Amino acid sequence: MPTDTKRVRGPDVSQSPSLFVCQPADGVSPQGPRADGRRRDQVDVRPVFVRCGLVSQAKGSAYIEAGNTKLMCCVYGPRETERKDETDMKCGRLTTDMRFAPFSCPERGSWIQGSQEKDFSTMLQESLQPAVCLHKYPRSQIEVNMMVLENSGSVLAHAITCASLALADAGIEMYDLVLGCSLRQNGASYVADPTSAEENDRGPDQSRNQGSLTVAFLPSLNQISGLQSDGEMSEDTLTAGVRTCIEGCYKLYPLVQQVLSRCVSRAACAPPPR
Amino acid sequence: MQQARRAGDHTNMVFHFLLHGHIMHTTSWFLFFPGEKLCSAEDCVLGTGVYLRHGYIHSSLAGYVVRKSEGKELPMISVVRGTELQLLPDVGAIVTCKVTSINPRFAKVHILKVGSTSLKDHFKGTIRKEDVRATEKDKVEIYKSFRPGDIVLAKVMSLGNVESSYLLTTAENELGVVVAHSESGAVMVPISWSEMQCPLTYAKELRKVARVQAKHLEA
Amino acid sequence: MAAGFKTADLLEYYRRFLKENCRPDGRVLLEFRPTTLNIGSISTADGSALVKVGNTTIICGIKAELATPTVEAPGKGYIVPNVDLPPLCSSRFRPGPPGEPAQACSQFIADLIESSEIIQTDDLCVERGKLCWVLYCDLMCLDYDGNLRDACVIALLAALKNTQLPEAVISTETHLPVVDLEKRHGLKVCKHPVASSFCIFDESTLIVDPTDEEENLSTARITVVTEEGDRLCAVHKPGGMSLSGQKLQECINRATVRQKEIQKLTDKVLSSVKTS
Amino acid sequence: MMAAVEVSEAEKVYILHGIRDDLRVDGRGCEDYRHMEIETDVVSNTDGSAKVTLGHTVVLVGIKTEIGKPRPMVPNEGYLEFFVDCSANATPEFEGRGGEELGTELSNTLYRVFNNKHSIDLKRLCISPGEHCWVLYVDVLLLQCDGNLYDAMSIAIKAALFNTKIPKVFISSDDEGGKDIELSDDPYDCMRLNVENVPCIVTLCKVGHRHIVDATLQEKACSVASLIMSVTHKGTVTCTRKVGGGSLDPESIFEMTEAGKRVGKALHAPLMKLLEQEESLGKKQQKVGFFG
Amino acid sequence: MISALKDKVGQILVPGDEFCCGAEDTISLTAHVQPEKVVCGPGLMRSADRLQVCKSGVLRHKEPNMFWMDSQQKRYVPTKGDAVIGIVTSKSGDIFKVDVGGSEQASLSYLAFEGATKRNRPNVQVGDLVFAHFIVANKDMEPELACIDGSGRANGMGIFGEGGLLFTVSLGLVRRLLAPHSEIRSDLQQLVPCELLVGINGRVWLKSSSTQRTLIIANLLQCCDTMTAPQRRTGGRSALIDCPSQRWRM
Amino acid sequence: MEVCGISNVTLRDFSCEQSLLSRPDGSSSFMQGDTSVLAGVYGPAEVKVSKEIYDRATLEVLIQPKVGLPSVKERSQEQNVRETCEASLLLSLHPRSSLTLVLQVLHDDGSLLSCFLNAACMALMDAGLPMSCLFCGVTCAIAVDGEIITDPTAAQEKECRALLTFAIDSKKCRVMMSSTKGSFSVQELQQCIAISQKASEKIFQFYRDSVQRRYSKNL
Repeated sequence: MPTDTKRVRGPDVSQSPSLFVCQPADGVSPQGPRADGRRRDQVDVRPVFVRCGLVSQAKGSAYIEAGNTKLMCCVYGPRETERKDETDMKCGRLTTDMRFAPFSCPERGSWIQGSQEKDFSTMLQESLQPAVCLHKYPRSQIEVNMMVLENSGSVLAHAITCASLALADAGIEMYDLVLGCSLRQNGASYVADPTSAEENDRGPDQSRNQGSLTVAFLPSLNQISGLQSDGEMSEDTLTAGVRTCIEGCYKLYPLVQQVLSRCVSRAACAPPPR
Repeated sequence: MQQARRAGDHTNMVFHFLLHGHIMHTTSWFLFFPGEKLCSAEDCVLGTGVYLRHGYIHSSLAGYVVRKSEGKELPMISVVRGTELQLLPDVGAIVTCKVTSINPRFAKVHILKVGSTSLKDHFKGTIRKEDVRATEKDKVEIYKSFRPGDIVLAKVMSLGNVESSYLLTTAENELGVVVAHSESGAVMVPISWSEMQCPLTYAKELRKVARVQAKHLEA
Repeated sequence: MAAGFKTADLLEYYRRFLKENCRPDGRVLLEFRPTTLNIGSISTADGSALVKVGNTTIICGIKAELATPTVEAPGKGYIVPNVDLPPLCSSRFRPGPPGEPAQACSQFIADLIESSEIIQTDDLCVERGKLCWVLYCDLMCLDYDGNLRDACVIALLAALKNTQLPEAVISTETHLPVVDLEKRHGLKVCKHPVASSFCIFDESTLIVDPTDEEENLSTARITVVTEEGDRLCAVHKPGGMSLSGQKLQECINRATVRQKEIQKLTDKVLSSVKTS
Repeated sequence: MMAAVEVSEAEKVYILHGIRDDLRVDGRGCEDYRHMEIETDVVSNTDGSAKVTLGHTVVLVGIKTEIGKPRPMVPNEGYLEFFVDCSANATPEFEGRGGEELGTELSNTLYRVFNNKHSIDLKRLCISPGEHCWVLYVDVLLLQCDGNLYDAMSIAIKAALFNTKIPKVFISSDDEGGKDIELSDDPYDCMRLNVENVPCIVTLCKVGHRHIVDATLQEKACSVASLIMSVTHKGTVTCTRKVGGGSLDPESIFEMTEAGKRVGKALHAPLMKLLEQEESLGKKQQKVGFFG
Repeated sequence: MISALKDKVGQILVPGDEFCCGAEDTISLTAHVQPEKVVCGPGLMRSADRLQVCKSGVLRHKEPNMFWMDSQQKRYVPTKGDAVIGIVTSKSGDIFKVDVGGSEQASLSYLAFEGATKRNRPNVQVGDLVFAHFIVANKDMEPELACIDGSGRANGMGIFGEGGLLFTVSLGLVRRLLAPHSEIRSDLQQLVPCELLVGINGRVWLKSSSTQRTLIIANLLQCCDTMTAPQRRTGGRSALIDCPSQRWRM
Repeated sequence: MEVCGISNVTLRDFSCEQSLLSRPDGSSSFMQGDTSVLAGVYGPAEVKVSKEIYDRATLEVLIQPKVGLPSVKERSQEQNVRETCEASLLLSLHPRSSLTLVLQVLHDDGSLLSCFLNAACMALMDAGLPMSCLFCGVTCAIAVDGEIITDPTAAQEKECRALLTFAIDSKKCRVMMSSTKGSFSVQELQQCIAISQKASEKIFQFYRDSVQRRYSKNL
């Protein structure tokens, strides 16, 4: 790999101290209550803290905190698309850029965007695009920038919710809000809104029903705008999982509305004169 | 039955009342979120911040509902944010722009404001020679109309095509240069529709001057 | 003269305020924006801090890793500071590798760590010539409204003071490092440098803690870093309009006061984190 | 993002109406694949390779095996690396960044498809835990693009993995306690992979109110969204992903996953049969072609 | 101020050097009955009551009160009225784009040729050399060229360049070549007959009886900046004598 | 060797050549003792649309180290040199054009940043770019015993307690740029500035002599 000349460089090789830990940490037990006291096989999502409009420079912004997962999203634009083609004359573009801060995960990450971050960016884009009225923004692009400050599981799901709030805060016209929910299946049981420990738990080897699922959902239109799963799941489990995630999204909806209404009724957005 | 939500009232139970437009003529301000149904398409015509889906009008913004009825026609329903949010220059909009470069054929500008809304990101625009003024179009000289740095009021003619930028025109009395600096750096005073004067050196410079209107005095 | 005039001639707009010894955001010339500090909010980092100076927001996360010391300095560890200005923080920055502002600020922080000797790099050595700590200090801007440097220095200091290093030794049997993540100890932070940035308008007007807009309109920028005991550890002026000795003294005087304020703030927040 | 064709409104209506009546432009039913050809052992300097032709879509997969260091978190397993090259020859849209972006998107999906314990027995790829393991570099080259890249790619990967021969290795300890790795000289003395559990991808395109498999580019242009599913021979799903700019209602997602499972499951048996046939033929050919 | 300036004529000045219009000027009014209006040429700038040097070089003076800095510079900056050699780089609509070595390409209307009308367009191809003068040159505007003078005559301007050589020299040398009684030019004419076209933008086009001769003269001219007049003469003569055509044929 | 105290400032032997490169529009080589820097200036030339500024020229500074690629350290030096040049150049006289200054390190034996500044100033002058004033760079090292050494060598830099580099303008002799390393007292700072101002007089005289030499044939 070529050396990074645009950053202050440290030693060529350094290793995470967790590789040298004397005894490995206990795995997550697949039965019994979850480490944070939530229930299994229930749509028991973490309490969420959300704020809109924190970033002065952005057109719209949102910050979401679910357990220790912390995400910040800023929306810029619509601004003129740099390289235009014919479709841009009819329809705007939605670009997404999702990054993990180097200190956001247990292992220090690189500054350079990895393929995982690109993958998340693409999935975020695919989940948001169906909800944005892009035909209202010809010749221009709307930029969604997402920063993961701390990854404690279900990052993509919360990123979707966070981004749609930032878009709404920016006053970008949308067909609906987009809410995200994740689930981790482990054998016969599942956990909703998994933490990173639960996500990485690989469970007993023989289990054939083990995987992760993230759904992006448009609550008013009852449409799924994003679906992504990996691992191994039977088709029934998958279907049941999608239904559970939709339920999880509905649980989030009142809170999201509450945050948005607070943001709309802020001083800067006083009701229009009658 | 005033069960509707007011700003800051967050109960979710009133959803179903909102499906029918009949409670929205009250004087309260109702908050709506993107995707929420406002009313049937038979009850209202579409304004801004709304869209039509399967015969119903839905909100596309987080904002307040405004219904305007004029005469006997159906009222127009819109969802608006408190502050006017004009995000893009539309055809017909009056824009404030800054001239960035000129040549004998056109002037290039940056669009700074649409109506009274400042744009965070600048869009590029072009004022072609033939669109500078309405009369004697073939005698127009760009150099005698604009200079880089001038602040110009213009109207959006079209969105242009793939290669070009927004096409703008100043071919109206109210449009043209509103702020210009002289060679010595002072803000010049308009003295006619085609001339401005430096208050320091009294040198006159040629411009396509906008007729000063009360509402633009601020600009 | 409303918002319209502001778009037309921003500099003139500012001049009218400065003439009255105040600024468009209501501050007087040598007044800082409200500064708030939050320490230890990122649990995946070994030390972290979030600083807001007005709108400008910086988050600093410190991750400690193990490495071999250099041959030239076998008894020292590494401190690797990097500043990132992601596109998230302002529309001015595009995705991709860091641009000049971010790189220059990274170098400024790296120089500062060296100049002021905030941490004795000897303290980071686990075993001479074999094993030492690397402190990756990643500073990320979340909202860019000017005066990046002051905010970065506050965030860095607070995060370093918050850092808890796990216990590490080289095992006598396997000759491999052994780490106990449960047993941790803090870093010895010896100095407390604080940066104060200023802008000069039209050769003569000096303002402190400039916003993004003020930085862009000004003719020169200067950052003074002071420590306890009125010592200076950086006078950084990248160029721009020249500065008289008298103005420079004004900057130093203001910076000395600021150093005391920020040190007090950091200590207060740190002790509140410890007690809670 | 994906290579697209311009389809007029009239054509769209025609295609939509056809699909409504289970009749596609080329005469297929909604769940039928186009004609498919599979060839293995097509690239000489790889350890396994396959070429799949699906309608006009042509995909070439080459697998190289190399000895590497196991990942620190899983010291007793080898691993797979995917790289998808969107050749500009396949379609002009792949030129420049467009191809690069699609390439990363496709390879990222492949990582997800194989992100489970059963697709490939990664433990067999381990040579000595924590020190050496086999790394399988799966290189996918899109030669021609006429829709349904995912499905063609996954079948080609399965075929190439089937075809892959990993040399046998012997570990010997030298006097100082160090370890030496020796590769077997005999080209026939090699390890083969069990590809039984390797999934195939089925892409379901929602067109109008129905969904179709193996969509051509024209058909894809009429669709707002697709669902990608990778399905094993037992019918388990290892990866799903919604792609495209539109949304789907939950009920149609459930219909699509059901159809995907059915179609995907049915793909495996004929594929394995074909590969085994090809293998027995291939050996004869090889004897003729090389030194005999 | 004028006297202060005159004291410095022929001397080296550097940016930042200033001349103050102090009380001295009012006194000079009594001495001379003339309006004290200094005309600033290139390299000098007026700011408020001061005259400021902004380029390094030698201060020159022309009666009655014109001053400028004679500086050696390579990059050409278009000035109205300058006659330059340009290369046609593209045609777009009614204009040609011409590279003159400045920061921006100049435009040249197809009507700005002698005898050109909308029907009768001049025959100009991309890559052609053109000798033209600036009718618009201003920092705010795109520079504009014309191949006709005020009365519509070509006056030596237009497309040219069959079989000659185009090369670049310093702007200082060009000015010396174009000076009314240029020594270099007369030296050159004595040495060898040739066609010489000099653009003030530092481009020189040359044509002589043979390619060798053309090359020698071109090299000689390019070296002129660093040679004194006697060096130039002897150098030129020996080069032309040393390199007769036979030697090349051998 | 070097003497402290304001009365007498010692610099190493300086030498400079202008116009030594044929391709750039202006060039210089500058030597301070064994430290040597080569500078080339290009422009005013065509500017990339993305970097175009409507009312002034865009200046780019590129520093090439002796070996390897430029790193973050060079980027920070580039910023220092660029902003110093921007303050002395009259950039508004060449709007919408680009200026590029390339600085190549030939040998580093201390006081490199000041050598960059000096080489830059000579090259800008050589290119004939309009400037409001000249500037020069002076490096001061404060030794462990408090002695102030001007124009230190690399060895002296290594041993010193603090290292301060200033750019001084020729008009008012004030500080245009300041870059410091190490910690020092306010008094030491002021002493260093005073010494640098004193040294700048010498350097500006050296500049003038160099230009004189260059134009000797034209006098």
